[in-house]
Amino acid sequence: MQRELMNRAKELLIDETVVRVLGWKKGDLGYNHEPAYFDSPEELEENFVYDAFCGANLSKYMIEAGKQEGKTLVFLKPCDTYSFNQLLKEHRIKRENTYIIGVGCRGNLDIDKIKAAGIKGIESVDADGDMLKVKTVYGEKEMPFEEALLERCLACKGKTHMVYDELIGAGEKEEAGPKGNRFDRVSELESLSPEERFAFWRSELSKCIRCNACRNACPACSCLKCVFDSNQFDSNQKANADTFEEQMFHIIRAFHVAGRCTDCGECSRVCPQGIPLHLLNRKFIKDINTLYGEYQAGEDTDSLAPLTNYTFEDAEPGIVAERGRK
Amino acid sequence: MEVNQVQRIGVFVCHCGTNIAATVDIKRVLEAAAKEPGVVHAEDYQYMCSEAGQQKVREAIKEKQLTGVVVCSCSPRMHENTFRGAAQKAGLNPYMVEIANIREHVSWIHKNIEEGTEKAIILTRAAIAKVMLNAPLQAGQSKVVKRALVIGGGIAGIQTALDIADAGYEVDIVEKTPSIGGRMSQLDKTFPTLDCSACILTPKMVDAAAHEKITIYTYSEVEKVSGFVGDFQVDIRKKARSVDMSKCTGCGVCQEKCPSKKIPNEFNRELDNRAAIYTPFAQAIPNVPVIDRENCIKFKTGKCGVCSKVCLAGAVDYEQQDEIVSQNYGAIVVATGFDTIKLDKYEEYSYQSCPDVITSLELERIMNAAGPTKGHLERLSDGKAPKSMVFIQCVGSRCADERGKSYCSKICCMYTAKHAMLIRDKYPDVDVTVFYIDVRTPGKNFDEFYRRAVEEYGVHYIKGQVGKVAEHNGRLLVQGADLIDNRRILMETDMVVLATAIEPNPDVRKIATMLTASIDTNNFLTESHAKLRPVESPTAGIFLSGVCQGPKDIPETVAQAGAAAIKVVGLLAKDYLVTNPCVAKSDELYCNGCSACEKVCPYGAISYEDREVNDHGIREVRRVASVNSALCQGCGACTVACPSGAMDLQGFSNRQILAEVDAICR
Amino acid sequence: MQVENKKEFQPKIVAFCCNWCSYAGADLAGSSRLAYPADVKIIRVPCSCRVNPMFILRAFQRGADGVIMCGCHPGDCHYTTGNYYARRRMTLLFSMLDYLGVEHGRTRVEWVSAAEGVKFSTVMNEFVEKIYSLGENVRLEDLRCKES
Amino acid sequence: MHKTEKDKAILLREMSGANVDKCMKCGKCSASCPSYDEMDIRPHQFVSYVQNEDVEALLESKSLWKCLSCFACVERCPRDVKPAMIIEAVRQMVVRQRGGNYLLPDEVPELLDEELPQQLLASAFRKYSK
Repeated sequence: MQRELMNRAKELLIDETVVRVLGWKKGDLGYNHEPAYFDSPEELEENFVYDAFCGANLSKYMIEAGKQEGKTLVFLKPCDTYSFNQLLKEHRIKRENTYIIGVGCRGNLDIDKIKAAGIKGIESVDADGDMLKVKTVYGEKEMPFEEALLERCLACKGKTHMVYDELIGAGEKEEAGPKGNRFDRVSELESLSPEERFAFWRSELSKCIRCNACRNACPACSCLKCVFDSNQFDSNQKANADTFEEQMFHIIRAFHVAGRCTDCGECSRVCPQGIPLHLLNRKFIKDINTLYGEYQAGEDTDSLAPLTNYTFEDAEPGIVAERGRK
Repeated sequence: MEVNQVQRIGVFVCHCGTNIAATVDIKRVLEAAAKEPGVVHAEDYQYMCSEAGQQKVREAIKEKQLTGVVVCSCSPRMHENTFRGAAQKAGLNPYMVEIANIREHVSWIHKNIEEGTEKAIILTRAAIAKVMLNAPLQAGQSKVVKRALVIGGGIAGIQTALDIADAGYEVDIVEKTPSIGGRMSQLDKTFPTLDCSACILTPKMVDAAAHEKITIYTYSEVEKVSGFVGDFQVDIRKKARSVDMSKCTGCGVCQEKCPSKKIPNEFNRELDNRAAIYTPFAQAIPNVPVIDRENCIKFKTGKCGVCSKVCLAGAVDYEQQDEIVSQNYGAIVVATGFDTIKLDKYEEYSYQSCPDVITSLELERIMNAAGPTKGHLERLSDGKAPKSMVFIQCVGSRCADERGKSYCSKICCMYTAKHAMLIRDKYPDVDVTVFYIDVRTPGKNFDEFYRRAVEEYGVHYIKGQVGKVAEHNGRLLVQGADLIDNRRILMETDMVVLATAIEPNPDVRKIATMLTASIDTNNFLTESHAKLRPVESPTAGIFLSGVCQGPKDIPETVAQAGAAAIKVVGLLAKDYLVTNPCVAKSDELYCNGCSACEKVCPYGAISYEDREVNDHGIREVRRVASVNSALCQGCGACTVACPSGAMDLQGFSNRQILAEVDAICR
Repeated sequence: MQVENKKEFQPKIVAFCCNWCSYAGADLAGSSRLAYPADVKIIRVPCSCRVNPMFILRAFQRGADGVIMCGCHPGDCHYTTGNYYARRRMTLLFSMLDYLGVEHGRTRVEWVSAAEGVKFSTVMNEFVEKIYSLGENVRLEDLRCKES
Repeated sequence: MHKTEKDKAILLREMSGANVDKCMKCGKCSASCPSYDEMDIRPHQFVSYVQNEDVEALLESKSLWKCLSCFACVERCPRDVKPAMIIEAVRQMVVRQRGGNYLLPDEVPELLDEELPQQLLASAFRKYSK
């Protein structure tokens, strides 16, 4: 499919439909591809890549790309289109400056899971049917594709693109649909005692080094200036000075994206400390779904988000205590 | 923390006689306040709100060049404006004043001096911390459009419009039906004087139509409202009448000749039929018919056109389109009136199944000379004159369940006495019985009126709600209990009249939403204050007239209509309104343009525009929010919806509230 | 540096009250002399929808032991819809704090009208009692900001 | 244990689940009652007797055994007071005070006949046993 995408991108550049291409370029290792702009067919030929390590959600880059002169071609996987749609809804992207190729996706891989399986010295990873063939300095190793999937792909939203101009490879070889219930881990945490929950989150969040990777990768966390960098709330902090500040950062971050988070999982994917940040967002999503009705951010561009909406009969905040009693 | 200028704060602690001083150690509060950074002056006084107290504030502002004032006294809801005024007189911006509430929130509830003093000090610190971040605010001005809109053309709307117009202001009436007149035009006689309703209403309708300051839009509805007090922009949909108002002479031939005559007549409560082209009643204003397009053969099949052929004036116009009139108004009066509730949930009264069980409003039409029976009292089932009639009170009123309404409909006791009296007067051989729970007759000459029905006209009043009404041998069987005699009542009668509960016109919810006027669970519009501001909606510039606010009879409605009119006149007499400066403000450098704030604004005060922004040297066009400070009421919903903190509320800014939090938790 | 603090636990409680209903209800509690503990300190906001989760977290960070927010009853908001938004925001925020292991008794929302002085006082008494039973807020307090 | 009239009135409120204070004395219950003429104390009076804590009179009333439990009063009451539930509660109280069951499950088989509706049995149990 990589070749097909590259050829189509070249065509669109040559016939001047678009002036640049937003895609993924090869990383220095076989598994750390990164988002990149391509201005010419030559650049595409040299560096463009599309495989199971193209996890990066390119939607957010379109905020800046959309401001440039001329159209930008962007490749979006099905789940990325939710983020894109959400940004459209929030008027952050100019649709008219965008040409979207919806790309098929079989699921993305989590290099940490491969490493955790005991495979060291990885040089390259190739999918072969249901198995992964991993070339390492110690020879070739194998592991099931399924076991190396990113957390987000376990909660796959399906193979449908919410927004696109054309589709390439969509619907092929895809194993759409979630594997199990994405809220299982949240429910498990909820069933713990408050002390256990506190211990869990303290140990997780204390790993935070406030590198802001989660914030920078998150398509919903796209403020021009984050409240934690500005003085609007007397809240500009460069580093966490105590156990609470990082909690405050993460609570507020999750709150600010509540009802807007598409559950794309970029936050957890990019966290260098491996903090399961998506569990904060999913908690909000789970609460929203149970209290205010099923809501999937990014599914459309005109519905009212749960936090900018209400009904007279909404649950009272006391429900938190009542639930706790059960 | 950025401090633009050195603040010089003065703290003034009020004893409020002994109200505060008895449980708060004033001296310690003064000492603690004086130690706070920024405080350059601290003094106390017996009664700070008195002229002498205010004088102290004014002098200190001038002598010590104060930039901010904290008054530790009673609730800001009490005297905030007093001290703002004092500050202003001394040349300080009135919004540089903060109040620490050490009476209602401290001295009156905490009897322990130690506790009280400590809390007073903390509240004082919080107020000082806040005022340090206060910014001078300027109240803005907004223009007043000298024109009023009245929604609803019943007696409430007509009276309001007449009163406003007589004061010299332009008024427009929007009426949904083809004629003004409302419910009152359907009534036969009115209590307690038994005047003929039409005789007193029609002259008012004519006055309104003839008034040079009044424009009447009938067969029209309010479609869209934007704007705010002083300048509402309203779109009015003039529905296509299919008759040219300027040509029609009102001769009525079209109605006579129209072949489609089997349409339930709304004006006669659907007790008889009307034609597809019709004027609702003889005295209608305007006296111009409308074509009911849903029932017109021409509109349904394309064939017919009789009305057009017989119209000598050539007024019938099948091509006429709805028209939108856009107009600006300084004030809007809601006078949407009422209807009776549906009785489908009251099976026990057999209203649905027996034609001789009718509502009181239907009886009004039956009694009226222009009604379905030409004014003859007769049974709708067989046209026979009744020998006996039963009236049942409180049908659907005072109900705790979902079948009816929780409130008393207020007018039924009186109109039932009226009906009973009129029937006994005109048809002395008809036996009239009224089943009541309570007879409620507060009002001038009201109880006397009811007593006359009993004493002079021989109407039987029985205390006890009726349990069941059923058809029985061509008559009606009424089962009840006389609670005073404690005996069963099982009587046959010819007609039963139900004093059906009234409810606000169902359209009012839609209108209230457009106007952002609040409405209660019964769909009555809420007044701004139940006692002191009974004709004002809490939404500025919206006024209430008639039953849309609560059940009331004609004299009360007319009185309220006049009251609403004078409030409107009071508003329109001003050229400019002073606006509240504690409104939201968006910082364009932080605004993402995401529209979250716009979605939660209840006043539509936030709009978006593409504007060139200079962000530290980077010039680019961005979509940014801007707040219309005349529309914004300062709730702050937008400030929390905004993730970046671009939206802030002046007078209650993020940093001010956080400063208070910090001061309290110090 | 740590000095054993033997002083009796005196909770810090922040109450956000909307100007139109709850603050007036608190005033009424005052003028009716309906006592509640002095630990409660009220911050006046125009509407419950003005209360930013940031304010609540900041209060905890600075050592508050409990935060309560009061507003007009649903349907009675002076600004028509403010408390509906506030209700959703607070429900989610409180749920999240609970999820993170903060005792849910430390946060509360109550609707108090301008006529409900008795309710205001009752609610505050109850809330303070609850905070006493929970004790000092050790989980969320920012030790750095504590006075020695 | 000796109960005062007041205790009994409170007990009746509890047993019946009826909120007698909601009554606005409209008499629609009595007006709807098919057994009205047979009763010495009428359905609407049951409500005020409980309010007035005059339970003794209710316990002795023959109305208890005339009420058909047809629930017309409950159905039609505009204030949701549930008079029939009060009558039922008084019946319960009488039965409990007498201490004995009027109908024991063991006696039922003998009484059964094919025509007998199930509902009647249930109703009889409700009326005549603890």
